[in-house]
Amino acid sequence: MKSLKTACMAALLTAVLTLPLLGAHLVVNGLSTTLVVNLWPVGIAVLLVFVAQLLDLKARLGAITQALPTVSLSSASFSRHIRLWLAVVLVAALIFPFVASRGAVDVATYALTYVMLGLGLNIVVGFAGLLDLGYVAFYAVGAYSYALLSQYFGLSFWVCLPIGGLFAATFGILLGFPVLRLRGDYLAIVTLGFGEIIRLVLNNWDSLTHGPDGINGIARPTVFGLELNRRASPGGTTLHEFFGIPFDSLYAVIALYLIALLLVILTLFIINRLVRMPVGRAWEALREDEIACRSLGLNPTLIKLSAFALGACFAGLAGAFYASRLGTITPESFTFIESAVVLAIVVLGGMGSQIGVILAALLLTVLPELARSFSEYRMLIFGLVMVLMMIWRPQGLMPATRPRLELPTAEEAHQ
Amino acid sequence: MNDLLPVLAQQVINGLSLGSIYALIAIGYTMVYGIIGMINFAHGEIYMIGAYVGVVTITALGAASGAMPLALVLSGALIIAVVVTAAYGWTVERVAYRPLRGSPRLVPLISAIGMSIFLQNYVQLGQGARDISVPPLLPGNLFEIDVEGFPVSLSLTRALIIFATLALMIALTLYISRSRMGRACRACSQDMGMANLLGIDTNRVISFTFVVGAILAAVGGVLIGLSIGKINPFIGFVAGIKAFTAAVLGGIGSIPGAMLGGVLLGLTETFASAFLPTEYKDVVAFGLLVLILLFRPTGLLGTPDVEKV
Amino acid sequence: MSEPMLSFENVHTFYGKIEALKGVSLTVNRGEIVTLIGANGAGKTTLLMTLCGSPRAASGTIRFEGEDITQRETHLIMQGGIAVSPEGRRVFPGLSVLENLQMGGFFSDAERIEEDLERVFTLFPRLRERSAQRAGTMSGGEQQMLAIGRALMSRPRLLLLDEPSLGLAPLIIAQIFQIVQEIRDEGVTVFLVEQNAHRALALADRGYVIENGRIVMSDTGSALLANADIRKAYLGG
Amino acid sequence: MKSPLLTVSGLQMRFGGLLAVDGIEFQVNPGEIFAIIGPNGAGKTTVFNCVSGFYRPTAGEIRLDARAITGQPGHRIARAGIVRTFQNIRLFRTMTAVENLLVAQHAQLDTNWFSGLFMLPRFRRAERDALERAAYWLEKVGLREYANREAGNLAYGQQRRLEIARCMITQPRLLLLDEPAAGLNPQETHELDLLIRELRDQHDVAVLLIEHDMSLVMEISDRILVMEYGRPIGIGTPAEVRSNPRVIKAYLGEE
Amino acid sequence: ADIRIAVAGPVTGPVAQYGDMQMIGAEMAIEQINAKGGIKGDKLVMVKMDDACEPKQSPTVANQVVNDGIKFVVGHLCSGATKPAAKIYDENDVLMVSPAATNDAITAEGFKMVFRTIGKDSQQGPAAGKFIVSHLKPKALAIIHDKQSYGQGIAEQVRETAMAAGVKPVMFEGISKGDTDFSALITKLKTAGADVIYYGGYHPELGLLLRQAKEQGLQAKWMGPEGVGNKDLNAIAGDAVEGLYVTLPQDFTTEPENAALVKAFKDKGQDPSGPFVLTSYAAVEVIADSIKAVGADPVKVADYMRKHTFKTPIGELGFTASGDLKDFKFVVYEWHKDASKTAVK
Ligand SMILES: Nc1ncnc2c1ncn2[C@@H]1O[C@H](COP(=O)(O)OP(=O)(O)OP(=O)(O)O)[C@@H](O)[C@H]1O
Ligand SMILES: Nc1ncnc2c1ncn2[C@@H]1O[C@H](COP(=O)(O)OP(=O)(O)OP(=O)(O)O)[C@@H](O)[C@H]1O
Ligand SMILES: CC(C)C[C@H](N)C(=O)O
Ligand SMILES: [Mg+2]
Ligand SMILES: [Mg+2]
Repeated sequence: MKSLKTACMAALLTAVLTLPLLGAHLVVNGLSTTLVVNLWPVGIAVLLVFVAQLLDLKARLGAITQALPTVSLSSASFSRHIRLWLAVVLVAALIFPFVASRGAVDVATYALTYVMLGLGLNIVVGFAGLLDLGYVAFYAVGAYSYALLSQYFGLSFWVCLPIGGLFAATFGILLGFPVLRLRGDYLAIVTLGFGEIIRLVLNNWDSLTHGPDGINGIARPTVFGLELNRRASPGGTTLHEFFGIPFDSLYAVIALYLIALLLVILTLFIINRLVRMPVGRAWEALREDEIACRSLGLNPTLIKLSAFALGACFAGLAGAFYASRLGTITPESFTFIESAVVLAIVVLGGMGSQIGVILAALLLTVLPELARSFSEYRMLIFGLVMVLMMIWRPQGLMPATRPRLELPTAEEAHQ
Repeated sequence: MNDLLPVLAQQVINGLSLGSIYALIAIGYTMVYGIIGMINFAHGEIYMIGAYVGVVTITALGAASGAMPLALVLSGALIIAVVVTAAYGWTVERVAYRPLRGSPRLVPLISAIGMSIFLQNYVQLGQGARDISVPPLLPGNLFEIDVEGFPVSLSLTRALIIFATLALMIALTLYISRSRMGRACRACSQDMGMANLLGIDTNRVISFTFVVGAILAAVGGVLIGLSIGKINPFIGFVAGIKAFTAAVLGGIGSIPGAMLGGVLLGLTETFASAFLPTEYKDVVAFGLLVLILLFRPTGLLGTPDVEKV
Repeated sequence: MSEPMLSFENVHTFYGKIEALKGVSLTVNRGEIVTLIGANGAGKTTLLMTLCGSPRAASGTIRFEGEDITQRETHLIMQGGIAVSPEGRRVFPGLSVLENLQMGGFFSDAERIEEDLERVFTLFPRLRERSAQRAGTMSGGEQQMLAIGRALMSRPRLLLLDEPSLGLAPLIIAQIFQIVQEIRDEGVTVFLVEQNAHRALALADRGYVIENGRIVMSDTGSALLANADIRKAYLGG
Repeated sequence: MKSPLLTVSGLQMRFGGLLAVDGIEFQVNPGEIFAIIGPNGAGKTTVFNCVSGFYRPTAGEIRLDARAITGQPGHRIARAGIVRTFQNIRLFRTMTAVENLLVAQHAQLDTNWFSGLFMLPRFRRAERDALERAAYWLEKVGLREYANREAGNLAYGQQRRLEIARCMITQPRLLLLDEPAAGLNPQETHELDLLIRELRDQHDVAVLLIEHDMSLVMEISDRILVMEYGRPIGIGTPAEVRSNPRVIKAYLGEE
Repeated sequence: ADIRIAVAGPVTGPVAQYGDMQMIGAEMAIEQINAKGGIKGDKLVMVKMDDACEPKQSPTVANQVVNDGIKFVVGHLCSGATKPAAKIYDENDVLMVSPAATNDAITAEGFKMVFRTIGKDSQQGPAAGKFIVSHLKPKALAIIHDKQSYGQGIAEQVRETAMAAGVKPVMFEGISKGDTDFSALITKLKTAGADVIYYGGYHPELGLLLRQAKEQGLQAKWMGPEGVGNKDLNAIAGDAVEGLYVTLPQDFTTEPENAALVKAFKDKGQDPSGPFVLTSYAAVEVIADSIKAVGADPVKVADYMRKHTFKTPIGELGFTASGDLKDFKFVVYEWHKDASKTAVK
């Protein structure tokens, strides 16, 4: 009868926890604040917990998930067919915008931005093991550099995209240089502080950034020089005029999706090469043991800096893209919670695993969008999912398998 | 020059009361970090819950009897808030972190962020997303001195904040340094597994840490409800980040450090508002953090961690 | 001399999927020095730590003083009169030497701590010299002394030593083995894991040889020392 | 006589009130195996830390050939040709053995990002050579068949050897070994003995060794420095040291 | 077919009260129109959208409106949130009528599809500025704002008016939205000897400012724009609100011809006196009337709106080419601790 006792205790605890917050509702009623008592939710919560504890639901669920066949994407057969899979996914991704609804394409574009951010942060956190809680700062730098350059100098998206990445990388180096010698969590808090500083400066430097209102009317990317707007800018031509078709803002949505896809592919290509290069190995080694690295002649600061700057660079690219997609950016778009979500993507994906990061990014961005209709419970569920996922798969969706350079074993070598 | 003195005095009072709240919350971060090496991002939410439970109880007590003496209402609110919030602290650890013991370092961090989002929205579900106002229950000042035409004042609520913080801090420091539980905390913060091998019940120590952190945060929450008079489900987030900053500033893991960091942060913000455009106060605060860490990589009172090779 | 204090019955232990102990059975009698020898990775440390409950045995029974402690929580096991000087020393790096020793006597009262401190300081004068130094900055050997000292602080009835001679200077090693003998003479049972098989077997009443997670041989210390196979495999011919 | 490879003179290291190393002088000649022994806490590891750039000595000078390297950061010193192992093994535990050896070659590899991103021939060649060198060294330390195993899963003695191989692949001129035989059984210690000699004889490296296992030290060393309380109490050949009464009293004990 | 109207404003967040006003106003209009048979048989359907009053969220909301194929929007409320959304609507031929956003810039870009049923800050600001100069006669005027388009915009208008009248503010400073501890700023105001303080922004911050000012014994007269005139201000600041001056749209609930409408609100237990209830009602009405005339094509509706006038509870409305009202009046009120207000002559 131990379980009955624990179930009672758990139920009692639940009552204590929920009574003041779910059972009594504060209502500001004009001048006075009053309480409206509603014990239903408390009762339900208590009952649920009681039953769950009594039946030891957690253990049962655990048993069920244990029993589920785990689809291991990293299995040998998968990696053998990886090229085939990649091709299939790519083709699907290319067809997608032409068959899906406008809303779906929009969400997909949004998700791709997070894929990019996740892949970028994965370099810093997953590969190099540097906990960066201010990643969003570089995203902001990229976004604002495009917004400002286009606003003040009329530079086009394609010119600003690399500049945005470069600016962000420069910021990464400037920040990284002094702080990368900090250990573990101190680095985390400094980057967090730096992220906040960037946001606050953007918020307060009205004369340049328009303060909390942010920058409006940021130009969209052009497609081979053609604008995607309804009305051409002075001297420009729009896509629909060029082809002599009626304007439909759907073209812009599709074009943006394709650009995002392109950027993601580029990112994947670069990162995939990098992890196979000496610098990729050095990142991992550094994550494992900095002291050993130094003893072997690797310069930790430089190596960390390269990871930091590269991660920042991708955030900058993503930022520039984000600004051009939405047309509006405000400092509030770059709060800590963004960094947290991107970090969650990396960890949930399985640190250092790229397919994992992509899956996690899609999961964490598309799911909340799909759940918009439960808007009240949306974020509640989001938070809960984050916790449960961590408990369910602490090693992430797809634990990292960095491509390993294999040495044929002796027998193989002799063949 | 004469005019400056009363202004400074007033600003110091302002800064101290602001910093005290940071300090109260910072303790929770510092203790948890010290022991399980994890940034408990949900701690700010614990503080927010403390504030809500406080306001709910105040309203309930006030509504039930109408004429209950204020002191009784307040102490009742404080006690209930402390109990319920402590229960939250305990439960959060039990549910969201304990199953992750032994996982890679970032895993509990994400779980904590998830918990923070969850709690924020859970309170929103129960209490709505809107501001809840608390009428000024303790109006009036502890003192108001007129210094050459400039009134320097300390309101009752702010006085309460400062004194409560001081008292709790002293009590906690004594407890940690004198009690067996305190010693167990020190052992756990160094090497949890080894502490376990010495016969120390590490799970109890961890729970204790979360409960103590929650208690202090609850006190902070109730006091903030009284003094600021406006709460919403999001107050925990900003306060949490600030308090965490304070904890790091003072040297994370160190309880006096959290106190020092909190007060320092409060004073910095206040003086930055006073002598620069107000809007830049947070920039100055975070700037200070970065600066201090550059020169003292483990915070003001943190012990530099040597790794002997 | 023959009342079993500790017994393992068919104990299996896993690290994830790796089976590190594959059905180990052994006994340690009250007042004995028992040593466990074996190659690197044979499972010596695992065996010792399984007794402490971390990692926990997957199956089998471990009894200590007649009670089944297989599923008991680590801290409860350790409170029952067992102390360990673990592999890798695991001194509390940020605490001073003195504080480390005090932690060893966590459940003692102030008076007893004073007594025990005095005893440890007499055994290891270097620790007295350095009582205020942070343990993490001590040299490897000094930390080893501290780890052993800390284990002694709780006045255990069963003392577990995992390679106590690792990293110690020859003089100190001799001294450590001397101390082990003295402790036994005070009535403490000692379970000793050693790489330094020569000395360990010379000292031990009985010895077990572990290979690949299995006990492959057991005998008195002197008999093992004389065994040709053992000499060849563990004593360098 | 050849000019010394490493010259340490007047070395002093102070930690607060503690003089951990004081007045240490020695030279290591090319091709020599030089050992430092002494009681626990004598300051041996601290000497290593100073030589390998992990500590900045409070006084004294360290020269490699004729060039002063005192106080330079560790990675510079490593590139200059002094590499070390650690008293507690420090491998990259989740990387495979062969990758451990590739990381160690970082300084010799083509780290140009451009050639890497586009897989230029130069890059491929550098990588192939690196793999070959890794294979060579794995063979050498008897770990060829464990090449693709995670280093953390290797047995202790194997880890020790891998750590040595990882040092050797950087083509050092001076190898610093901190208690390489600790935790090895006599059989493994014997294999280690052979390996160290081989390195010295075939790979042109001088060895500076800390060890408490006297059977190893006495057999392998050309010269020995004995320290106590941070100060030198004797230096000489194994025979000289073994009969030095101060050394016997402080360290060896009567046999 | 049903005609969907998105009503976009803050449903959550610190100024959700304004969203309530908008929602009840729009809802009432839609109900009443549907009760009368809808628009030629087509019912109006209200789709609630939440932008939390944040410029960060409104573009997402606007895109969703476009993606969902909704053609008419009543909203957004806060100027900062309205600005980026307006651009998206205009680009995609969605008609937007804001019942509350007052910042001038919203209609300044020559949009075709953007309208509002409220005045502009260039009317409200100078009204406040003149009132300050002529009635409050400050010795030291301080102006605080929340740095958002609305708050800062109107604060600047007030400053200009005051400067033109020869009153130079001793302080003009921004605070951050969401801040809670203003004690340092209050001390600063005390030091500057401010006796009249204008706050440009929304009520949550002003409430705290008032409360903390009282705590520190700061003696000054406060004034703010229509974004602060709200009962919730009293709930935060308590007695400290007494004597605050606010500019608000003229209160039409007291007009005799609105009596039936006011009663309809009261019957539902709703309060029609909030500044944006009737403007929202009017916004729906204007859209509905135009659809009735030219059909549910938003471009034609916009065209029609520019050319005609509409009878609404807030008077006879006509729109300029830019989409603004031809005529709108702000009135100065004094706010009291029981949340009532009295007009100041
Ligand atoms: N934490 C762990 N996770 C996975 N495998 C482990 C772990 N610890 C030990 N092992 C494996 O279990 C086996 C037994 O290890 P154990 O440490 O008990 O050996 P040992 O006899 O103490 O060796 P040594 O002499 O090196 O200390 C080895 O194969 C080792 O690789
Ligand atoms: N960072 C430090 N801070 C303070 N004291 C230190 C530090 N590093 C070493 N020491 C002290 O300096 C002395 C020498 O230490 P070192 O590690 O060099 O000894 P060792 O000769 O290598 O000993 P062992 O043989 O036990 O490894 C020791 O007493 C140690 O406590
Ligand atoms: C809801 C409001 C108070 C709107 C305010 N007039 C603004 O433009 O932002
Ligand atoms: Mg072992
Ligand atoms: Mg040493």
